[in-house]
Amino acid sequence: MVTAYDAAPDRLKAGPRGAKPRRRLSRRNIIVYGTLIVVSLYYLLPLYVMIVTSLKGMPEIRVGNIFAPPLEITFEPWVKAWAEACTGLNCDGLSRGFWNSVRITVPSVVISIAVASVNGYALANWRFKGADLFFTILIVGAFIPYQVMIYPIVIVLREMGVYGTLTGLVIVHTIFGMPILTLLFRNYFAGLPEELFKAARVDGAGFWTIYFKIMLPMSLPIFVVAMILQVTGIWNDFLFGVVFTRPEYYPMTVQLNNIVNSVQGVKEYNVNMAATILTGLVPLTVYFVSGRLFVRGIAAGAVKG
Amino acid sequence: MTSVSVRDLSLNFGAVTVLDKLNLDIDHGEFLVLLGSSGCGKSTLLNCIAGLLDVSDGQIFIHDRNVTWEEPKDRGIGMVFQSYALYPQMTVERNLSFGLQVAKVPQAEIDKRVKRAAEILQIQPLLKRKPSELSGGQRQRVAIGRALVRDVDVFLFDEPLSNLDAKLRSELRVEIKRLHQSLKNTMIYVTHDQIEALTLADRIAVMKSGVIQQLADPMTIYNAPENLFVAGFIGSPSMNFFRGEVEARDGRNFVRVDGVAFDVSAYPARTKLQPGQKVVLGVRPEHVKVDEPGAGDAHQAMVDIEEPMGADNLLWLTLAGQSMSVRLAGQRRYPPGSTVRLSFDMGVASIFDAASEKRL
Amino acid sequence: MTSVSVRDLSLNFGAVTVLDKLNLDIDHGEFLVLLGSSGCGKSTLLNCIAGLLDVSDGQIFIHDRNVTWEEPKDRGIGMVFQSYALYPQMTVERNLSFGLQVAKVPQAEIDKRVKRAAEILQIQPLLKRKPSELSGGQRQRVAIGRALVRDVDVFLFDEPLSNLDAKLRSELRVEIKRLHQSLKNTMIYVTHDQIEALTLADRIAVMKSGVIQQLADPMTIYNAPENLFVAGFIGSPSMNFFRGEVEARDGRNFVRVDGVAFDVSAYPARTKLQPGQKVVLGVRPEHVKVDEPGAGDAHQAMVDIEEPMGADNLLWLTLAGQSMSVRLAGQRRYPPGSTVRLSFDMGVASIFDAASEKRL
Amino acid sequence: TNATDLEVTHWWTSGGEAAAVAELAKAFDATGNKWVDGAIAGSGGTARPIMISRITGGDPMGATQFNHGRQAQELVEAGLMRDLTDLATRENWKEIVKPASLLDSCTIEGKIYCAPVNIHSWQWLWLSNAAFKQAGVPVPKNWDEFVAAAPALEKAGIVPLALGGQPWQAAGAFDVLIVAIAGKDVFENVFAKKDEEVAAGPEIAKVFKAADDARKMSKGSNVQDWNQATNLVITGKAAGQIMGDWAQGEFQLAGQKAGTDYTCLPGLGVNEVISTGGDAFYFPLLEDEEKSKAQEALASTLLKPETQVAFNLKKGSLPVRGDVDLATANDCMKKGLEILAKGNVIQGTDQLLSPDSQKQKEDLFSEFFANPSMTPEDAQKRFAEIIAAAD
Amino acid sequence: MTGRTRGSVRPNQWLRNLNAKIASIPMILTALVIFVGGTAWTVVYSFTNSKLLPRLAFVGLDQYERLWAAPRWLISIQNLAVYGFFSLVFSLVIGFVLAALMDQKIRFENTFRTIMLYPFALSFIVTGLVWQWLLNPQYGIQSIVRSLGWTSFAFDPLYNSDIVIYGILIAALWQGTGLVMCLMLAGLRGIDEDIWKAARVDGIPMWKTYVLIIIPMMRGVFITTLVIIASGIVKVYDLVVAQTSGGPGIASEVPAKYVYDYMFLAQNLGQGFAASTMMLVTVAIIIVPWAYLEFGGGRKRG
Ligand SMILES: Nc1ncnc2c1ncn2[C@@H]1O[C@H](COP(=O)(O)OP(=O)(O)OP(=O)(O)O)[C@@H](O)[C@H]1O
Ligand SMILES: Nc1ncnc2c1ncn2[C@@H]1O[C@H](COP(=O)(O)OP(=O)(O)OP(=O)(O)O)[C@@H](O)[C@H]1O
Ligand SMILES: [Mg+2]
Ligand SMILES: [Mg+2]
Repeated sequence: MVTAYDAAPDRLKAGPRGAKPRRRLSRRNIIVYGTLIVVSLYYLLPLYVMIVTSLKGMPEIRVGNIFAPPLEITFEPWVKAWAEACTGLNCDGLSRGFWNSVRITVPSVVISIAVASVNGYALANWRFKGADLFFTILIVGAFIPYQVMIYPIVIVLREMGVYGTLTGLVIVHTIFGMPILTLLFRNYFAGLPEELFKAARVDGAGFWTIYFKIMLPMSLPIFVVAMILQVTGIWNDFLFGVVFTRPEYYPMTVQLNNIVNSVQGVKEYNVNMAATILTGLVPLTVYFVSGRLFVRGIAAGAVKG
Repeated sequence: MTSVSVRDLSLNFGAVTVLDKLNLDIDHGEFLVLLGSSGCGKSTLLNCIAGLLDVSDGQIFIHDRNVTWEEPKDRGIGMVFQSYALYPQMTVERNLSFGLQVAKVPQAEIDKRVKRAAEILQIQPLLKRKPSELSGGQRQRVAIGRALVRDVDVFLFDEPLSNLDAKLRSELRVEIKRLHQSLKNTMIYVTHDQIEALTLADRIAVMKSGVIQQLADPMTIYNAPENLFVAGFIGSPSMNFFRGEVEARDGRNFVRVDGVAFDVSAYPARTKLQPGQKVVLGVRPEHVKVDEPGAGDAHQAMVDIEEPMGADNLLWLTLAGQSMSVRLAGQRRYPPGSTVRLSFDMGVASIFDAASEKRL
Repeated sequence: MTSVSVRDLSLNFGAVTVLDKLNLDIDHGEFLVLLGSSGCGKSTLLNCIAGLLDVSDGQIFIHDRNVTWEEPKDRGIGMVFQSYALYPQMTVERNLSFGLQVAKVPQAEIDKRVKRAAEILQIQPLLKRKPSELSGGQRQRVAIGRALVRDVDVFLFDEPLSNLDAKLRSELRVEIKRLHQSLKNTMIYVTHDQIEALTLADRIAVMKSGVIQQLADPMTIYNAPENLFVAGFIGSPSMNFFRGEVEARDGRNFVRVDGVAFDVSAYPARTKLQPGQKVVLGVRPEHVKVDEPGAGDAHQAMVDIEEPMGADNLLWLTLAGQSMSVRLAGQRRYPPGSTVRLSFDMGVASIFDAASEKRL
Repeated sequence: TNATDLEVTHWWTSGGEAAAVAELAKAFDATGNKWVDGAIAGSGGTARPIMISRITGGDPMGATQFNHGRQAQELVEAGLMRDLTDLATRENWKEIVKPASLLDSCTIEGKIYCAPVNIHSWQWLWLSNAAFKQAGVPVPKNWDEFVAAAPALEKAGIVPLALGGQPWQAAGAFDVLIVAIAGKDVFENVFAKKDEEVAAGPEIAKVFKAADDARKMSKGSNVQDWNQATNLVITGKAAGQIMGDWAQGEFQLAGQKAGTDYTCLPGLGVNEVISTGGDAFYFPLLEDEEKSKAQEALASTLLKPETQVAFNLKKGSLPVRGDVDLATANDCMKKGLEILAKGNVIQGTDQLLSPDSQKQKEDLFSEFFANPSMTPEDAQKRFAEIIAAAD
Repeated sequence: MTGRTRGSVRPNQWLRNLNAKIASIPMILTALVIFVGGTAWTVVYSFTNSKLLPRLAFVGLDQYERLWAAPRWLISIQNLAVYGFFSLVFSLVIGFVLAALMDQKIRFENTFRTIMLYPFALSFIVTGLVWQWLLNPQYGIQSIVRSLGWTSFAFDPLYNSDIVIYGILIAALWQGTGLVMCLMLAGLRGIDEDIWKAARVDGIPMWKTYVLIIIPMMRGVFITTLVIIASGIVKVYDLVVAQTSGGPGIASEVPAKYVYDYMFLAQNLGQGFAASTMMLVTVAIIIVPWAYLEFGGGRKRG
């Protein structure tokens, strides 16, 4: 095969070799990375203050420069926050509530997501009369301040006979997670090809089989998204954790609150900071681990409105 | 004996009526193609037969059993979708066996059927792969396999080949045809590709806005379209239409179009053409003869565009003030601007009443 | 005079080299089609020419100007995408005029160009609509319009018709052809549909894995494919291939395939065929004669499947242990099972070396 | 007998408080029962909905802390609380609880529903000796001297009066000012009798004048929490703070000594009167016999002299019975005890006003102290309205 | 039962999709019992003078009269309007801009994303405290800048009644924009690559492409984000408590805090319910018609 190149006039062959301009990208890069780094500083500044403070002793904190690095690094506050800080008579720090938090978070996250995903699935694929109405109510419900609902829910739980139990708390988390999660799942499932659903129906799969065997395996990203939202919300929840349960179930945030919120007495800021960071570690870990899936999941779920 | 029969089927989405009192009978072992442009209700009809949409009114019988309100899985149908609709997280094997497992078919039986389907469709080497690791053609084969293992008598295809490129399309078309010849079951096949319709169908139902325009075998549809819509819809490039008036002269009938008179005496009209009647004369591009010696009624025309297509050559010309196309076998070239003499074979032409658009 | 010329173009995505030292010259007013299977680098090449991808090495000239590092908008090109890429929330009119407004073209000029483009593409009635209110064909027309108003000399099309159905595809194909004839500008058109390639192109570049396999006019590509890949890629159904050995007998050359000997004496070989040479004989389905009286070298075969396609009839048969296809003009029917006599027209056949896969 | 678990909820969670609670628990456990601690930090706002939910939700705790006064009144009226009258009569609480108003606050329609445990007083002015030294003025002996010293302090770059941003601090400071400036009678007329004439009258106008001074002096405090404000005094950045006796703990923790490093002026050095607010325990009605018995045991334990001493020493508050000896109390605490002994006491506003009125008052004073454009006259008018509507 | 009769009778509408209906029971119950029932309950009791416990002692519109006479409530409403407006605008703008930057095929995307998202994981109680410090003129940013030599620099939003709500906004954005950014980024990733190419060939500048083409295409994402942000705004409480307790004075009060304070601190449930009823009515007036258009009203899937 003869290339046309050989036949081209010399002028072209010698033609100005376009220099590969590097500048084209670099100015843009300066803007992009510059902005991102400045913004990152804004995000990181409080974290810096928290970490620095958590490594100082109280006398140093009283001196007052919150930005100054610790003169003398001490891990005392961390130890104290985790294992020694007192809640009334119980002086075993956050560790006391840790397992309770796990005991609350795991079933609450699982059940709230399970319920919301099934709702979203039913709304997206098995639409029935009136479903839209309930969904609209649900979305409006997302705007109701939680506190207002405390008494009615106390009454409902009491009548159901689950007040003060873990079950009750799980129900509450499920209820309050429902609006946003259902929205997420509904949009996600609606974005999946409808033909898959039809194919499964022809194959004889029913409501639950389709959900478990077809939809669920395809929706892991959105489940991760929901999990991140719920883990963060439930893990950091304080109010429901104490209002709707009894002391043997009190989550870690009760300790956190106790450490941070003592009104009369000394505020140990270093312990506060350590406790906050410690408490945040679990959701943070979830973010780190599932960061990539997070973006992908929302992309699939939320893009269709 | 009818395999599938649809009686007075109506379907509306809210206020929109998509199907209105539609009737259709499909014989045992017949290959019926539903053909029509986008949005005419083909998929809707197929989904009704499959039980994926609740009908608003009417009945559906499969093997003389009224299945109007039965679940899809109980209707004895298999279905293949345009987008393959394979379960992405399952291997090909699982995709094939899923329905059977749901139906609690014994494992041995499942294996047997999967094996058979895989053999028929030649996808044995793919059984352990996931759909994402397959090419488009292979995916569609698996999708067909999924219908196959169900061991049902009625297959429903919803534009199974639309997502494939031309080459694959023609290959799979042959395979589906072969499959039908060997299985001899009933197939209802939705497409808007007329090549598929013509090559595959025993009978074609041409639909428009939810109404079946003509239901007949491919050659009848092709050669004797019942109305203007069917005539224009079938054939690529489209049939050339000339609107004109019937004129009787010297005992012969002509259709006069913009000053040009076409001799239509040879046309086998069902009812006698009335002079003065407004009609539409339709001639397929491949039924136009070019520069044929001895053709009596020849018309001069100039080539606008030439489209050589390898096996044949497509000419676009202007005649009687209208653009028309001509398809010539072979590779004889007519550069744009050259003049040709055209003659029409009235034996295979069509004439429609201009008002009712019905064949005359 | 070249309009677009590509010199030693290389492009890698990370470690993957998609294009490697590719050269291509396109003349003024030429319609060049880039044809190749999926993933061979067609879009990549087009994007490089458009300036949408930064080349790794090499130069691109448009009208003898080195534009390798210029912004797309400054290259004097217009581009049309497979997915239309219309701005969904803008009216058709805004879609057309948006780029010009941004470039601060005077309003009067904008109006003029939009009007002209709308006229050419016959989308005047659609100007006030949003893309979502258009059919696929109309959308693609608008997308072409968007390139048109830019008043550039080079148009780039990336599979503009792939998302359309067959009927629309053939209509728009004609329009693009017409557009080219009237505008006479350079067009580079990517497709993997060979019908489009054959009908539209002045020259076709057949690509495989980033390498141009053959660059020639459509008839040359169709009739004298340079290698096995090009031969198999062009034509639908595909060219029939028979792998065999050259045999000289009685002063005639034969290709012996599985016991059947094809007389290839009439083949216009470039280099003399050597007895014993392993070759591949290629015959297009439309170059096979069926039951033709007086054909010397005839072979018996049985019809497996028949695909009547309206204007012609496609037969699938088995010959020399191989499945092959035959395309017959007209409507003569051969039901499956019937036996036919085949003869090949060696004047338009192809023979390739089995090892190098090059045309002999 | 079997030890009965009794869950006790309270909001005493800081170091000193928890140590004090431990004393209660120890004493209770000694009775053969078991104290199950249910501490919730964050004062009433956080703890109260929890406690009320538990009680109304049908899963009550064994005992719960409230500020005695009117917070639990409705729970009592709803029949959810246990009547302690029998026990109180048996153990003669009427005699031993001093001042008597403490028990009055527990009494609803003649029945006693709570056991008071301590007295906290609000009426203290805490002064930084170092700050005055730096400004070159002597440490004031009373409020007027303090106000007079303000310009000098400001000149030295010292905030005269530290005041945290939380609303209850402003409202509390004002209550302290009423007693100090207008006297005990006016205080009682306004808060106990809800006399709006007095509230709108000239005496209170004087108090608002003083509050206006305080407002000016507190400009630049820029802290939220009360202990941050106390910290300003400790570090000498601010000269003084009006705060309850619990502030003492902060000075102690910072290693400061009363008299040398800091000075405390009860009743702002003007009217040496202190209020007798404090904490009390309420006992929800339980069905379980065993637990009911344990409740009685707890109530009785709370008022035992040993418990009172041990608890209040740790807590830094005053005992509810006059017959115990606090030899180890520090300087300021002793001042408080003396005043108590003299009977110069008033009831706290918690006891006198409904929480609703208290909250409105907080809103008013936090706005007043933060917003210099609000005139004392306007504020007084709104104050009078609140008093008029109070119940 | 033969097939003929089984299949030919139109089944009871209530029994069709039975499983879907059963599966939706939790949603239906939540919607009806909790959201509708709870709301109705709240509204009913807002006409009573319930104090510590809900009691059906009706007092007509007294609670509402008092509510609308309370300066604190009026300020709360104002603050919510200001905070809501800016929070919405800035969250969307910042979230979108960050997402757009992140979408430039940058390196370390995962790191940047995590940095922006981590505040979302931390509890309000302490992050409020940290921001309180940072914005404190004595030891926060102001003092740092002053110590660097710019002695007239003033930055004390939390202690200035006029701008305190913006100080709260700073922390709110710090907490919430990461999530918005993630949602937006996801939306951007869903945009057809060809649109970008078409815009480049048309010579449309980057920012114009975003504003005029991309954003209108991301309607769905914006709606999801809007619901999430807006529901957070209406409910904003913890952050204010942690940072300013509503101060200075009552300058940074918000409605949810009013509700909470009056319900639990003031023990005046009736007042709290009246306030929350007003909030709900406002929300409902805005949301219901929109939500029904968006999610109901016969639109096809999605
Ligand atoms: N769920 C629905 N709600 C409202 N209208 C619908 C719905 N599904 C389909 N339609 C309408 O019904 C008509 C028929 O749709 P259908 O899908 O059957 O067309 P089709 O012939 O299969 O077209 P295509 O070739 O594009 O698949 C269309 O006009 C479509 O807009
Ligand atoms: N951004 C990218 N990163 C890495 N590889 C890429 C990228 N874009 C394309 N490729 C690879 O480059 C090769 C050529 O891609 P290109 O899109 O040019 O193919 P094409 O010929 O246009 O195919 P099609 O007909 O499917 O459009 C493919 O193998 C593809 O996987
Ligand atoms: Mg369809
Ligand atoms: Mg491509």
